[in-house]
Formats: sequence, C-alpha cells, structure tokens
Amino acid sequence: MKPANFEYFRATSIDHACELLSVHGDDAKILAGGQSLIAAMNYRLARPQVLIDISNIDNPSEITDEINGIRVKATTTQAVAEHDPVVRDRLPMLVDALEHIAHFQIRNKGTVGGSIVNADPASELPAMSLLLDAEYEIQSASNKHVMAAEDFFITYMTTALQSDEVLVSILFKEPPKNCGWALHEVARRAGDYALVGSAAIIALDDDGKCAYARVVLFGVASTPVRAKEVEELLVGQICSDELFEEAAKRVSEVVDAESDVHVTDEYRGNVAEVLTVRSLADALSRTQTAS
Amino acid sequence: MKKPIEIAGVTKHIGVPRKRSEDPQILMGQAKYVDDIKLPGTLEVAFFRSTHAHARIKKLKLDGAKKHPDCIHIFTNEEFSAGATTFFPNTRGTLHPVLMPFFAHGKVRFVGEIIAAVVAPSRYIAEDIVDLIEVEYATLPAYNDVEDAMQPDAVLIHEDLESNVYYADSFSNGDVDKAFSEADLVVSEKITTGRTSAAPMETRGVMATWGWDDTLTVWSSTQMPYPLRTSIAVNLGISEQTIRVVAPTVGGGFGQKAHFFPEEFILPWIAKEIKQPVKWIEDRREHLLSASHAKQCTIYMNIAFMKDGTMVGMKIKNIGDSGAYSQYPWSGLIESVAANNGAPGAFTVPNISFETVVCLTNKMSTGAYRGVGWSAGCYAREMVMTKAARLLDLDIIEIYRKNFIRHDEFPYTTSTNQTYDSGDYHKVLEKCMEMSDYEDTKKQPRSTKDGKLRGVGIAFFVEQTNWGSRSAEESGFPATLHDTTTVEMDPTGKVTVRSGQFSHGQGLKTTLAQVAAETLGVPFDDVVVLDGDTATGAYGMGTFASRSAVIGGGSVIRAATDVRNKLLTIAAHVMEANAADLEIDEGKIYVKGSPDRSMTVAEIAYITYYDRFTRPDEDEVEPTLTATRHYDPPAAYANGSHAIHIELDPQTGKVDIKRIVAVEDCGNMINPKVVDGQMRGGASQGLGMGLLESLDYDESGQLKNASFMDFMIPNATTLPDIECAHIVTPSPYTEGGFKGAGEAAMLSVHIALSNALVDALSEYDGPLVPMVTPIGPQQVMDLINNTNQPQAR
Amino acid sequence: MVDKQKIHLTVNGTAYDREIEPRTLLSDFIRHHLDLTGTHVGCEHGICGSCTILMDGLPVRSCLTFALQAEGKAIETIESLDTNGELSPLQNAFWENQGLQCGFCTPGILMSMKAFLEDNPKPTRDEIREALSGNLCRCTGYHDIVDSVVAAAEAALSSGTAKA
Amino acid sequence: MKLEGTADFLYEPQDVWTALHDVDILVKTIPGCRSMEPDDEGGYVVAVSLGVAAIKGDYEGKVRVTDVKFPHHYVLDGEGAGTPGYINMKVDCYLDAVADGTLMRWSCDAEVGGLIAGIGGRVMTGISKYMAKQFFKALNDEMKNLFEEKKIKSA
Repeated sequence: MKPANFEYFRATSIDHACELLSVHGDDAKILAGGQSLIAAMNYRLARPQVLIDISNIDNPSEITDEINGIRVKATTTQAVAEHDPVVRDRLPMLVDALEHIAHFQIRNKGTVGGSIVNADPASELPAMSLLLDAEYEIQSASNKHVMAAEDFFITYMTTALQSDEVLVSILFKEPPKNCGWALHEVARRAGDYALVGSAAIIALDDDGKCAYARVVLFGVASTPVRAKEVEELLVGQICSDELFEEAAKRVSEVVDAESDVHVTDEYRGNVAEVLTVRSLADALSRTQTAS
Repeated sequence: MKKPIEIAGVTKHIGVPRKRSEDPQILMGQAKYVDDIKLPGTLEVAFFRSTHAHARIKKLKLDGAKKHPDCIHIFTNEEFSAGATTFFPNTRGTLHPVLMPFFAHGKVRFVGEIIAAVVAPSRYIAEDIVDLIEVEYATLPAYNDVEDAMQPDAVLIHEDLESNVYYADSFSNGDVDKAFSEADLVVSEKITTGRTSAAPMETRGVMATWGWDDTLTVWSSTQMPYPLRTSIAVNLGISEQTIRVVAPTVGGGFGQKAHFFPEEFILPWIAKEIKQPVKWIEDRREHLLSASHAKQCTIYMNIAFMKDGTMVGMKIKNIGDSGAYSQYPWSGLIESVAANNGAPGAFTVPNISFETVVCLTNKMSTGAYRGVGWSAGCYAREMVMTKAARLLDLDIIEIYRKNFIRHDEFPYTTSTNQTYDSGDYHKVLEKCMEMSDYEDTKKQPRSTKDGKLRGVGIAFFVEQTNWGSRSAEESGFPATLHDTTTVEMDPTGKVTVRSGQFSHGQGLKTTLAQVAAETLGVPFDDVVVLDGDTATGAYGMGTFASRSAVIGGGSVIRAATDVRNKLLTIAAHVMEANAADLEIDEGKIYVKGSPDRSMTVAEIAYITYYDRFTRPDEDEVEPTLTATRHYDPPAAYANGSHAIHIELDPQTGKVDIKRIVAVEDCGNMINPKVVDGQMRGGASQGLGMGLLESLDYDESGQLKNASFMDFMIPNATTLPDIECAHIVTPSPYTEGGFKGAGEAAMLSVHIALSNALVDALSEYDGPLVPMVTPIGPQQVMDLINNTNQPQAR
Repeated sequence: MVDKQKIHLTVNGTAYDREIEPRTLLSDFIRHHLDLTGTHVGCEHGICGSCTILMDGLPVRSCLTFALQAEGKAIETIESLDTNGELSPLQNAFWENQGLQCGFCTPGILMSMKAFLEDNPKPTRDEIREALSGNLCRCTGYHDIVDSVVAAAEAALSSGTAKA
Repeated sequence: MKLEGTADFLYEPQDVWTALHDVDILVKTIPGCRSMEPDDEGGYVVAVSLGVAAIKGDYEGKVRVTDVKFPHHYVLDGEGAGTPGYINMKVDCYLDAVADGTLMRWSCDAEVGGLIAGIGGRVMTGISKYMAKQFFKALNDEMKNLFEEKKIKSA
C-alpha cells in the first residue's frame, strides 16, 4: 500500500494554489491535512498526478470573530478550531462536533476545509455547515465567490467545487442567543464514522414557542441532509415530546437512506428518526437552561 | 503415566508476578521486527493478486510490466520450478490435501490469491509494476455460503474432487435417539458465527537471503520457526541443516502465524533465483484478504433437556467453511473437528452424536486463531442452552450447576473421549458470580432512567490446552507435537535456556527463565532464554494452542532438573557431603541445617569445567553442565468463566459494555501478571468476535471490508477494565502442574455478551436469543424487531 | 519518472537534509531513509495508530503524512524517549504495569500518551481510554495500558513535573 | 449491487430508443465516456473514466445490446476492467409510451470487484445513482438539440 507517483508543489498562499490549479487543472488535487486523501492514495484508489500542498501556507490556522458568526480559514486544523476560545464560547455545538471527528492524532493534521471538501456524508463538519447556515468562500485564479453550504454537497465525496477552485474559508453563523443544541450519533466504536447522526438547534420566543429550528442528519444518505420539513413543523409550535416525535416522522420523507456493510437503509431510516427526537429533546432542554 | 517432577526447593520464582525482561528494548523502539532488519542490497517484492473469487486465467499479460525500467523480475507459476504446495506431512493420510499452490495456475479460487511476484528496488516501485500486469479471466460462479457450495449441482472449486465437501465424518456415543425421545424439551437451532481474522498489529513479513556457502537464512513473522524450516526444506528440496529460520520480534500471531503460507516459500526461492536478499512486508489489505481467516461455522445444534435442566443428549451438525483451500499444517478441518470433539464442554452429556462436514468456498482459507473451534462450537451449544433455560424458566446458572462435571469426578472422560485432568467448575462459577454481583444484578429492574436496558450475562468454558500429540489426538488431529529444551550452565554458573518455543508477546523469555531459576535454584538474572532462531534454539514446534507454559515450561523443568542433579552430585563430592543433604538457593549450595558449609553454584560450575583434580572422575560424572530434554505431555484442560454487564439502547441497538469479570483456572501459574495479560487480551478478542468482527463477502466473492475502517477490532473505548481472578487446581499430569492459559481467555466472552443481551431483552416476548456473531446494532435491532413490544412480567 | 525533491527537517534533535520522491510517506522516510525503525506501520490508512509520531510536539499519523509535508518541522519518535538506555517515567510505567505484550503498537501509544499527558496531567481512566481509542492494540485488552498511563501520570505529578 | 430507477422523456419511445442506441449521443452522455467503437461481435468497445473527487479510474470494456424488442425493451450487457478493479453489469431497460412521452424503467445488476469493492463499497451505490441521474439529464439535453421538433407538446 504505497501511493503512486505524483508531482508535488508547496503552495505559499491560496493565490499561489489557485494559480497552480489553473495550470494543472483536472490532474491536480489540493492537499491540506491529507487525512482522507493520503489514505485513499496509499490504497491507490486516488492517483492524482499533481498535488498542491496548502498545509504550509503562511498562518494556515486562522479563526476570526465576525458579527454574525465565526470565520474559519479552510486550512485551520480541526484541533486548533476545537480548542479555540472564541469557537468554544460562541459555537459550542461546533466544538462538540469537532470532538467527534476520528481521533486527536487525526484532528492535529486534518483541516476544517479538508473535511468539508472531502464531503463524506458521515462526517461531522459538512453536517455542521448545514446546521449553522455556513457560507463557503471559494476562490479560483479567475474569480472569488461565496456559496451557501446548502448548495455545496452533491453526493458522496462530490461537491459543487470546480476543479480549479479552492475553498478559502468557512463562515459558521451563530444561531440565536439562548438557543439549545444537541448532537447524537451512533458509531460502532468511538472515533468511527457515524452509522447515523443527527444534530439540532432550537430557540424559543418569549411565550415559549419554537422560534427557530435546525435539524440535520448525517451518515444516513449520500450527503448530509438538512430536514427543513421537520423544522417547518416545529416553528411556531409549543415544543413537546409528542411534537418532536410527530416531526421526526418526516425524516423518512427527507432522506434517501443507504445500506452498507454495517447496517441496512431501513436501520438508518429508523434510527435517524430516533436520534432526531433525541437531539430535539436535548436541544430544547438546553434552551430552557440557557436563559 | 510417569509421575511429574516435584519442583525442589522453596518457590522463589514460580508464581512471582515479575515484570518482563523483553520489555525495555521494545519500549525504547529497539526491538527488531522483520521489516526492521536491513541487509545491504535487499530488493522488495509485491504480489499481483487475483481480483476474482473464482475464475480461469485465460491470459496473463506481463509485457507492459516487464517494460518498466526498474522491473528486476516477475515470477509466476511458469518459472516456479519447486514443488507447488504448502503441504506439511502432519495430518491424516486419507484426507484429500486441497493444497494452496504457491502461485495460481490455471484458475484462481479466492480474491487475493497470488498470481505473480514482482521484484523491484522498492515496494513503491514494485507496486507501480504490479499495476501494469493484466489478466484476462473467464469467471466461474463463486461460493460465499457453505450451504450453496454443498449443493450437488455446485461448480467444483477443485476439479479433482467430486464435491466441494472434502471431509465428512460422524461420531456417536450412547443412545441419542432414546435420549431425545424421552426428553422434556428439545431445542434445535441453526447458529452461524462470523468470519474473522486474528489481525495481529504486525502483518506477516518474510525476508530471505542466501550465503556464499549456499546456506539459506529466512526471517519470518512466524509462530513456528522449526516446522517452517522443515517445511521449506521439504518443499524447496533443500537439505534442512543448511537452512536457518529466524523469527525476530514478532508483533502478535494468535494462531494465524502458526501456518505455512506461500510467501514463506516464494521469497527464499526468489532470493536464490536472483542471488540477492529479498523482502516482502504484507500490507493491511493483503492481510485481510490473504492471511488465514477463522471461526466461520454453520452449526445445527440440537440438545435434549429434562425439566430440571439436565442435558440428556446432544446432536450436532457442524459445517466448517474451509475457504478455497486447506490451510496447513492444521488443515481446513481445524474449526469443525476441534469444535465437535470438544462439544460437551464442562458438562456430562451421556448421549451425543455429531456430524462434521468441511466444505470449500471462494474465500481465503480458514486456519487457527485463538480458541480454534471452541469459540464457534461453544457459542452454538451455549446459545441453545440459554434458550432452553428461558423456556424452562431457569437461570442458565441452574443448568450449569445441574450438568457440571463435579470436582470429585476427575479425571473424567467425556462422551467424546477427552480425558479432563482437573478442575473445580462449581468453585470457579461461584467466584465469577460473586465478583460480578450476578444474582443481585438479576434482581434489579432492567430499565434504566435514560431508557436503556441493563443486562448481565455469564458463561463458562473448558479449554483443552498444551497441544502435544495427545491433546491433538483428543481433538481429532493425528498430529505429532512435542518440544525440546537445552539447559546449559556455563563455567561461571550462568544459565542459557535454548528453547523450541517462541515468544511473540507471551513473555516466554521471562516465564521460562522463572521456571529455570526455580528448578536450578539460581537468581533470575543469571538465566537467559534463547528462542526464535533455529541457529541457537532447540527443535520445537513453537508457540500456539496454549502449549508453551506447559510443554516449554515442562521441558525446562526436565532439563534443569538434570543439570541440578549433576550440580549436586559434583557439589557433594567437592563438599564431602551427601547429595541428598544439599540445598540450592539463589546460587548458593549449602548443607541442610548448616548454612556455613556452603559453596556458590559458580564455584562448582567452574570446578566442573576446569578443575579435573577437584571434580569427580569423568567415568563417575561427565564434565560440563548441560542437559537436553523433551516433552510431549498428556492433555490438560483449563477452565474458567466470564461475566459481562451491558447497557443496551433498544432504539439503536447499541450495546455498551459496563463490566467484564474473568475467572480462570490454568493450574499453577508461573507468572500471574502474564496470565492476567493473557486473560485481558483474550477477553478483548472474544468481545471483538462477539460484537464487531466480520469479514463480509458479497455473492460474487468480493471481500467488502478489506480495511481497518470497516473490519473493526476493539479499541480502548469498546471495553471497560477487566477484573481478573484465579482458582488454582494444579494438573496432576503435567510437569509443574501447569495448564495452558492463552486461548481460554477468549472462549466464553462472546457467550457472556450474548447472555447479557438475552437478559437485557428478557422482558420482551421471546425468548430473544441471538444465533449469530457478531452482534452489531443491526443484529440487535433484527432480534428486537422479530417480536412484539415489551410486556410487563 | 518524477524528480526527487529536497527536504530539511529535524528528527529527535538531529537535522537531516535528504532528496526524496514526493510520494515518500513520512513513516517510510523515518524507518527506511533514517533507519529509525522504532516507529511501526500497521495499516497505512490511519486507523491503527502504530505509526504515530510527534510533529512540532503534536501526535500525528506518519503514514498519513508525506515526508515533504514535514519540511522544516521538528519530529520526535519513540527513539527520543529514553536517555542513553534509561527509561523515561512513561516508559517505565509501561514496564512496571505490563502495558504491552507483543509491543508492535507500543511506540505509537507511547508517543500519543506523551502528548496527552502533557495536555492532561491528571486524567481519569475514561479520559485515558478516549485518548487511547486512536491506537489499536490486539494483545492487551487495553486494561494494563490504562493502568500504565495512570501510573505515569502519578509518577509525573509526584516528581513535580507534568513531563511524562 | 442492485439499482433501479425511472426516467421521463418528452419524446416517443422510438425516438428515445434511437437516442439510446446512437453512439455519438452515448459518448456525449455517458459520464466519463472517452470513446465507443464497434467491435466485431456486434457490440462496442468502450473506454470510460469513472470516479469521484481524487478517486478516479480508467476502465476499458465491452457493451452489448441483447433481448431487443424495438422500441420497448432491451438489455445492456457490459463488462469493464481497470486499475481499481472490474465491473460486470446487466441493465434491463423498458420504454413505455405514456401520455406525455416515454417512461423508461431500468434495473441494473452490477458486480464490482477489486479495490473499489473492498474499500469503496460504502460509496458505490450512491455514486452510481448519481451517475445514472447525470446520464439521463445529459441524454434529455442532447435530445433537445437533436429532435426538438419531435418533442411532444403535452397539454
């Protein structure tokens, strides 16, 4: 299990990386933390002819506090994000998710952007992107644009990112103050990809009705899924276990569950419902204690 | 039967939990595993392996690959002149050998079978070249399930056989039909156990080089250096004394490395052809595809019970899944034959009959892995017993107690003709129940506040240990197994133990030294154990099948006793005392009662070698202090019990292991700390089999989880601490009263786990008893969903 | 054929300059170019953790790192722990508590635990298990490894330093 | 691996059939298809690059159309091999005339071997579904250009 040959370029900046991409086009791949890419290359499943390494650009890890949320430079390692005081203070749910990613040795090298671009539907950060209405700052040699996380994920390991584009930064938006949140996942062992995962955020208005809801499922279908149908049923309602169970029933309408060597699509469908109820209930309990 | 040797003197070393002498170099990263050994000019080998499970090779195209500038050579069956078998003359003659060729010729029979070997300057380049090899296949139907492969119209995996079944035998004792007709309850189930892999952290690896004088040195990550040496000699037609096999530090084996694999013959042969050292290090994907698999059986288990839980009869059909070949030296019979011969376990089963069938499939062949046969066989028996307990409204404990062989019944010959030497099963079970608060926990409500279900399960096992010829015979294997040890005391009184055993994690360098120090009466630090190198050891079968403490330890006791006696004879002469009055203690020889009349062992040793004027005449006592002894002991049967507490999430099927208790009786312990280590490691592997591990093949014979990402072994959060205890009933048959400990450790963990699951689900309509391993979230939910909702009792 | 590239890095305090194929994995570079064979390779896809080393003080998988990515970095391997054959408190705790059997996974575990104990000098058994979950061991069942780490933590605290 | 799906076309079955059997169209519409040349056994030799993200593989293979019942049913038999492994598949295709065109029902039984089977299993189904979607979308677009005039103006 040794990787095939490739040409290696160490990018000094994102601009430099884009420039290199524009030259090498489809044959080139961006190498950030490499925690998924290098494994695939060792198996020779992945054989890019050119690697553009952005892990050594100037201050790769950068986290900036912005009015409506937190901007994380794509090359920031998951470990840095996980331990960042601002993130811990404003986006505790993101910290929770980061702690669920593989093992600390992986998070020391794996990057926030890398995990998102790798677009494994079972991994946590794509799901968090949907949960936190994230916006992706994307750049190529010729242009820059911003894309909502919602429009980004197409299927397994396939995203809207063009072959000449680089993900530069991610803006994770801060949910309403006093919101409650929760993340639940079933994995066979600690650190494994989730067989099924669910995350939720709930905020209440003054008279205790649900004013804001986000429900996301991961590890279930070929992409992470935001369950708007579930959210719609909650907003404006008085939250209760019954309501949550009612709402969670819609999960099956939203997700096209997949089977694998561990569990069947049916298992994924049912457990997605179960975990959604749990996330919602825990989120609610945290809202009440929040204010 | 010869009476075992009493260990003389005060026990200063045996039974002491001393730390292991092999550890410091490992902890400093200085231990050398095969891939750490460097020889100048070593070339690397990568194999081109079949991507098809069952196909004829129409055309093998090497041209592209050979054009690669760095391609040194590509070997295939065509160039492989040596006899193409991995057969070792060590099993029943009547059995069709179903040999695995070194290189596939004509057809391939499993995904991962070797078709060609590429030699290149580095593994990276070798893999580049492997990528350039092309094959045209004509595919044939592939068989994943034995019961499909057994069909009369099934395509033959080996055309020289009449059927894919290459072994079928039956046995009967007592009046089974009568027992079943008179029983109050008969429980019949089909049980299937998952295919797993020992998956040691170090994969296999082989390096070979030829000397200027035509001597061959082979480094292999093996558990059995001497049998491998003989096998290389036989298969490559080399005279054995010119071969040196070295098993350097080995990163775990668990039985898997106690086989002969094609790579171990191909590498030496290639080294000779290209006249340069060559190395092959197996990668993890290769390992999961083509290092022997284990434990997959399909078992039809029928047990007849009386109302009070008495087992009156047992009827078994065990179909072993051999994979595509018979793996030697043990053959593909190893799982099902061992399972059936040990079927009664700890119980008196007066009437028993079994059928043993071994069938080929298109998967890597099945071989030894810790607890061979018994892991699957015991599981089948126990799940049926557990179901019976629920149907008879008894606790499994009551069925155990009712059917246990009593301690006053030993030696006890089972209905399958195995003679158990010793034990106190009731005592071990009570201990395990007490430590695990079994009865109290059973009284607690199943449901926890957070909607989980609590469960506790217990299980008991008997394990046949110390594979010498007689153990093997009692398990249905006409194999010849024994071991040899040479003990040398040099002129300075220091001791070298040359062993045929081989430690690859078991700490034998420590435990065998403890036995030698004890027997000789010298300080532990004065003893060095040499193992793992045929140039410095003594011919032995190696370390597997819970045999080393007993057979290795026993042969050390024998040889060391000879040296001790000689030492005393000479000392008596020198000290003008009666040998019978002399005592040896920590290197000092003194006359009993008057410690002032003493000499050191070193002084006597020096005299023995260098002072013919002081020592006795040569015709009285031969000079030098060396002895070589052999040992092929009677079978000794260890026993033990596991208890497991779980919390089950009935909505997701997730099982959390809360507590594990392990009680074992392996007779006298040489080093209790090492025994604990075995118990804990075994518990983890048993849990792996019960909870996680399954090599899953699809209908076309593709392994679906050829990575550690999807083939999962336990990690540190899978299991809690493992509470250990020991009950000691020494074996009356073996030197030192030792019984084996290694495999026992994993024999009933998966059973205790399933019993805990059954307990957690005991308020559901049922009884719900899993008849498969492993039990992942999917299997738990399947179990639950086959029933109605929970009902209040 | 791809050109070799220059790399400069320090390993266990020694500076090295080499020319390597870009595809050279850091694990192979350490083991076969520098002959520091204490770092082991158990799966080459980042699951088993045997190849864990410290890069600028942080434990990472050397099998999921190209050597070129370690340009200018400081690497520590198992060979850096002892002092001329004298075991470090962490190594000693593993010896005392039999925190190893075959020892193949041990170097990766020691390097992971060294960093872990520096971050968390007083860990609970559960925290230790969580931290160990990225290192597979097939022999020990982990219990004795957890004991070893607990002992190492206690030793370090009593000797008044968090350095394991 | 078993997959099935349906696709709607705003054209008569025979037009859809024509498109589905037009090599030029197929080369343009089959995801990753590099070439498609008739072979001497009445089938085609196909070269495709398949994969996602960095995980790509080149396959060479043969396809053959059997059980032809113009314009309602045919079976596509394909086999291909490349460095990541091999694929053998049988696609059963039914074209039914419906009110506003044609409904295509297809079911695919694929056997995947080698690296992708052992490592990529988790993603295979999802990716295949996605590629089928891509194919039919591309096919519809092609047909727009080719016989727009034949398009059924559904009420």
